[in-house]
Amino acid sequence: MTQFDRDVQLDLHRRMVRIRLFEEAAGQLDEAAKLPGFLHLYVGQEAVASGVCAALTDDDQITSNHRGHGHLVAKGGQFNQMMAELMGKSTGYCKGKGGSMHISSLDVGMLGANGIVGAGSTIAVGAGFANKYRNNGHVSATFFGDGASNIGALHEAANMAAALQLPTLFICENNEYGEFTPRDQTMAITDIVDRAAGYGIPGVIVDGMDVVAVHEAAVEAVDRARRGDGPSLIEAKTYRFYNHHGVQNLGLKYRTDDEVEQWKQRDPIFTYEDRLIAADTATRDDVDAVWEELRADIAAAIEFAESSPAPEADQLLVDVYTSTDTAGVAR
Amino acid sequence: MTQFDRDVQLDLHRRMVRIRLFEEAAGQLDEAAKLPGFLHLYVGQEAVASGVCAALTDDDQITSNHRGHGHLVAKGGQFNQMMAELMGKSTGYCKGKGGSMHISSLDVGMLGANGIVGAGSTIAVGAGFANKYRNNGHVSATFFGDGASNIGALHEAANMAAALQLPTLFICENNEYGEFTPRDQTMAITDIVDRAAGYGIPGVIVDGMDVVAVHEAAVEAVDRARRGDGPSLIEAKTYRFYNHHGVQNLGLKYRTDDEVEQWKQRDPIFTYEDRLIAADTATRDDVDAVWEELRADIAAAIEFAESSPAPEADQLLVDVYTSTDTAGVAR
Amino acid sequence: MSRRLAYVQAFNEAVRQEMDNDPDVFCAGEDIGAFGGVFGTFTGLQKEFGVERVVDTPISEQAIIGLGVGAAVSGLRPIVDIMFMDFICVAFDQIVNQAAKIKYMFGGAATVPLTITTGGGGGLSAAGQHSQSLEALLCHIPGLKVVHPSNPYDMKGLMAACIREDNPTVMIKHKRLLGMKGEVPEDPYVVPLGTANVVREGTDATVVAWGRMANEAADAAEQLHNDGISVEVIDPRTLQPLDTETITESAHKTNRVVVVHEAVRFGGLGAEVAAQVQEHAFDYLDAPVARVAAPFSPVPFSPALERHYLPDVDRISAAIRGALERPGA
Amino acid sequence: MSRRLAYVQAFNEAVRQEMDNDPDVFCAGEDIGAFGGVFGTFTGLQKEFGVERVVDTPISEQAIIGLGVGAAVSGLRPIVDIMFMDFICVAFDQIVNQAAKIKYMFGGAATVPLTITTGGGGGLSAAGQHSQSLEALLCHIPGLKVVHPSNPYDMKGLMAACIREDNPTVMIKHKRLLGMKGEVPEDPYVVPLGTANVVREGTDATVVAWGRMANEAADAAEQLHNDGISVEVIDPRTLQPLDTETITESAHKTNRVVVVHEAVRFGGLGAEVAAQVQEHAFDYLDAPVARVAAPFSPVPFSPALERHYLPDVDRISAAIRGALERPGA
Ligand SMILES: Cc1ncc(C[n+]2csc(CCOP(=O)(O)OP(=O)(O)O)c2C)c(N)n1
Ligand SMILES: Cc1ncc(C[n+]2csc(CCOP(=O)(O)OP(=O)(O)O)c2C)c(N)n1
Ligand SMILES: [Mg+2]
Ligand SMILES: [Mg+2]
Repeated sequence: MTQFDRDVQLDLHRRMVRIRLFEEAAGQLDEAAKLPGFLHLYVGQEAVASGVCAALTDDDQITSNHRGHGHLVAKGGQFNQMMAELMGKSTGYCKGKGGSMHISSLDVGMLGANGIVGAGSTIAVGAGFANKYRNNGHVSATFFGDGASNIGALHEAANMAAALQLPTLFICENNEYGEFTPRDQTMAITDIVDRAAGYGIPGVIVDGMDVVAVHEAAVEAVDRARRGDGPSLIEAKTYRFYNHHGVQNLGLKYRTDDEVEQWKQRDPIFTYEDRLIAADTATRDDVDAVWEELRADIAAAIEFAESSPAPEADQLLVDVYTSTDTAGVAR
Repeated sequence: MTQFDRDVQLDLHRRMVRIRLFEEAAGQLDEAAKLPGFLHLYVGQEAVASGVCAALTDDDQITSNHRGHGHLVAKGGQFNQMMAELMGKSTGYCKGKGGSMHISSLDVGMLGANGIVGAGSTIAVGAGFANKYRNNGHVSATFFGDGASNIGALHEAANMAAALQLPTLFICENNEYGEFTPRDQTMAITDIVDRAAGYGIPGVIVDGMDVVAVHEAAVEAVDRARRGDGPSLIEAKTYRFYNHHGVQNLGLKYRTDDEVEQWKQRDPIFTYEDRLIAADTATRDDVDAVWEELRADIAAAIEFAESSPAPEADQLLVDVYTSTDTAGVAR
Repeated sequence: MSRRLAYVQAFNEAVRQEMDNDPDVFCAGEDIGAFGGVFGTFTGLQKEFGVERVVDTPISEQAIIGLGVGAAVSGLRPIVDIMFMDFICVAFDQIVNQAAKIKYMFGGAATVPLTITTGGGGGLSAAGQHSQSLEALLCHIPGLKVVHPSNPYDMKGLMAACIREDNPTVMIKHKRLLGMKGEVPEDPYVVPLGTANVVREGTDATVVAWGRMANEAADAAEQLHNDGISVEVIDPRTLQPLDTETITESAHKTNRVVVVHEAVRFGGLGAEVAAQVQEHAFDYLDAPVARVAAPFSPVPFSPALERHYLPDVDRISAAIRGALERPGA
Repeated sequence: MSRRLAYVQAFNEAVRQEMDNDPDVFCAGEDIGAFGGVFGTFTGLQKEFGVERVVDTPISEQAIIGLGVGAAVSGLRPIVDIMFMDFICVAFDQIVNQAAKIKYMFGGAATVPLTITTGGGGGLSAAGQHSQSLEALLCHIPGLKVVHPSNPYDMKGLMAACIREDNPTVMIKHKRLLGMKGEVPEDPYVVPLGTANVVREGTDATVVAWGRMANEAADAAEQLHNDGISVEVIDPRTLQPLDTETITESAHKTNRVVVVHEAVRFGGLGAEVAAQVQEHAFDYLDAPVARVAAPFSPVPFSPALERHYLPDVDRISAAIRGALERPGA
């Protein structure tokens, strides 16, 4: 990890902590029945979004999936508007119309979580196309799960990006499950990266619990894309610590306590903090200060969201179409 | 080719000639404006359907694509009902309701040509599932083009077959073009077989102009599937001698005359006949007799089709649903 | 014998009994096996019938439907599950261009006894891609049959009918009704496809409503009853084929018709009902056929907005009162 | 200056002029580049604008629409082509759940100036999967706009409007109209979305018809004119948003309305028109709104059958006469 500046190393840490705190807070609010709708939390996978997004700028775009808060936080999303969106408030990123599954912020290049597995990938291809069309040097990246790799849209997106040599990264977060079904029941391969050769693009496996490893791979893929050498696939082996949605596993025996515990031993944040401290890059106090500062931000965000107004009824038909003049539009 | 009995060798020849004659006749009728609708001819690719279908029985199922006559002939389709179908007559396989793009005969296990690129593949997976479910030892096979390999349904079908270990063959007829666009503009790989590893299934490339090579590969894949060892992919490198639809290239310069000529040198039927004769498996007379006999069949089929009645208006709403009692069904 | 079962249990029981009866019936879908389906509709079935007959699939909706079509054409009776109705869009070609048309395109040679089950409807703050009511899209496709039960009794009988039906059917389970309890006979039975249920007889106006809205309409009728207004409530149960006869008869009797659905109004199935009623009961109608439906927007996430989005008892009552305001003939 | 151009050329000219005007406009689709599209609609554009702006894609309809959505959200103005309208089913999720909803779900932050072009309609013996008229499916989806020109003039103006429009639009080209010639101004112009065209004024009955059927309806009107029957023909041109006002006004005037479309009747857009007319013109109507449409079956291959399947001048005339048989008020 020495090849990265101290700033970068601390930035990676901070991104992960921001995600963890946001997700833990969201989880608690959910358990307190304060959040409407479904909630797919990112706890455990923080190293992936952080390692990748730290290699991108605000002008680079990402698309995400149902498990999208972590990607938005890592891309620079603000707690206030995110928390407000999860609560369905008018001050949220989507003015309460999208919620957890459609959270997005075009300002930081986050072109949306997505409720349809795999659908975000083709949109990232479109963003990549726009970058190439404008020759602006920007890249797009799409995050998807192991389960998503079996859906048609993902296949079409990867091939399209390869055929058109677009600056687009495919980031597979292989957490070994799609909802409640283990990967080995839904495909005959172990590594999603085995599909890269079929598109004629490079593919690498990285330890998704190691933010530095992810970042290294992302930097290389981003450089490649910016150079005009086309897309690539990064498969990050990772794990979600919470249930598919919500927090508890609800006593569902689709994975063993033991398996969960073993992965938790490899917590991407705590293990990274140990490394930072061992390398004298930061002290325990430095690290703790980050948590403390961000905890305050989260508390403020919850306060902001709770005190924000719900959208008024007159907002129902606003933003269906771009013109606010909906005259002539069917009701 | 010595490992196959003389009967098999002659059968392979006969299947190819049947296809060639049917397609040439259809092409002539089309040029004479006697066939309604679109017509995608199989001339040049005969070795693929013949080599594969000779490894199957009537109880094994195939699904096909828009270029489906060849597959049906190879599977045992009858000229009369086929020709009648192309003419939209009531005596056709589909009673005139399907035409060229939906030609099918469940009696010989041909579950349909298909107008939607790639869509037949998932249906073959369903047939494979039924075979495994009933443990009946039958296999299914799906034919698709290089272009089709880029569509989502194909990806889902291949992965599903692999995940469920179904007795299903994926036969890619790589003729280097999807309609009027060359393969290298639509994918970054040269060999579709590179995708097999991504599904965790075996894949082989065969010379699609060599019916024996195709048959060998098919026999192996069929054995494998019957043994319960799951699906496999065969990529046959082949070429269509006619235009994407109809016969003429219409002076369209999407491929050079030179390229077409070179492939024609490798005509799957004529080269095979030379080999049969050189190996003393057949004489020139034997071979000529096959053409002659089948030419008569084709002439009879055209006669049959032309003298057959068109469907009556009262057939319009028959067979939308299985019950002929359409009472209560919307009009 | 009849007991009180939840809607979700009625579905489950129909599947279990049909699987018991017919070894050709199997189920396939995402998370339906070991887990029992995200709505619990398939609970316990894999344990009872084995992994061969209750199959967990990859996340591949096109291949899931195709698996069903191919297996059905090969003689099995597949039940394939598309988790949320919104996801039928991912597999739309397989439903619309394959399942629905194969029989006809093959000149009748193929039979496609396929049941597609899916969870529809809003009211759970599930936002734009997990809340839609897309029945109108399916009902416009020749070759398909579409059912959408509003209560446990109909659920069991309609699901059994779908499984026994020789044509492709789509069974829409309403996500908000999963826990709804009602009397359900234990023995297998069938609610014939294409037969509407007159939920409540009345003389002043007819409400045609399906899915969860059939229950809202019944509540509205009850409310208006207290004000001396007699409302007939018809739940078509099967949306394709639609029981036009029962609806027309009722229109002839009451002379006023209101159609209610959760889907957006424009191009919804309510338009078809209105078009048919004005055609078949033109001389009987004292008021235009009114439609109560969602406005023309995606389903919003915020409960504050979704509340205004979905039709409810008050909007239904208001529409009935509106229809009654016009003088009779 | 005005010349006679074919429908296909009018399309081509609109694209060319808009590409000339705005470097953000590009085209992508199957075989549209070097080949110019299977219907010739994109002929010559790649030569003129280069491979960067007229892009041949893999056979990947989902990714084609997604390419358009992502590029549109990123500020370009994509024109993406889905060869046959039937194939929208393959990309239906991308159209319905992504393109149409992103703006709303993102709280308005995204703009999706995407034009989807596709070839619809029957009459070419192209059978069940290459002949459908699926406009009703699209018109039921909030967030989309849908146009379907019936002649070269409207084609050019509507196509230009779609390209300049900031919302996702679907431009349905009718395959049987490609060669139809008509007067088309050379300078760029726009036919505003949502404005119907009164093709012919009349007083006895109104026919609402679009696509190729608008022309059949005009022929029927001409035929009936010889018998002294005065028929008003309205071509909505834009199907979503529908110009309800023009249709309603006409219904108020003629008191009799017939809707015609190629799609199957059940659940077709004609149902919506009928539902709206009976609502907005209830007191004016002397006859039920009649619908002339395809019967409830897939499109048959055989010309002998397709002839009976598609509405034509005779069936339209008969429906108008039928509506006129009823005594006036
Ligand atoms: C097209 C589609 N099918 C099914 C679902 C339901 N669903 C939501 S998340 C999910 C599992 C996704 O698994 P994976 O891609 O591995 O992501 P993970 O949840 O593990 O992060 C499923 C099946 C969906 N949202 N969209
Ligand atoms: C989903 C879909 N997209 C596009 C088409 C139009 N189309 C018909 S055949 C074809 C080319 C297919 O190429 P390939 O799979 O290589 O088969 P080939 O024609 O070369 O045999 C295309 C694009 C279609 N029928 N279906
Ligand atoms: Mg996963
Ligand atoms: Mg090809």
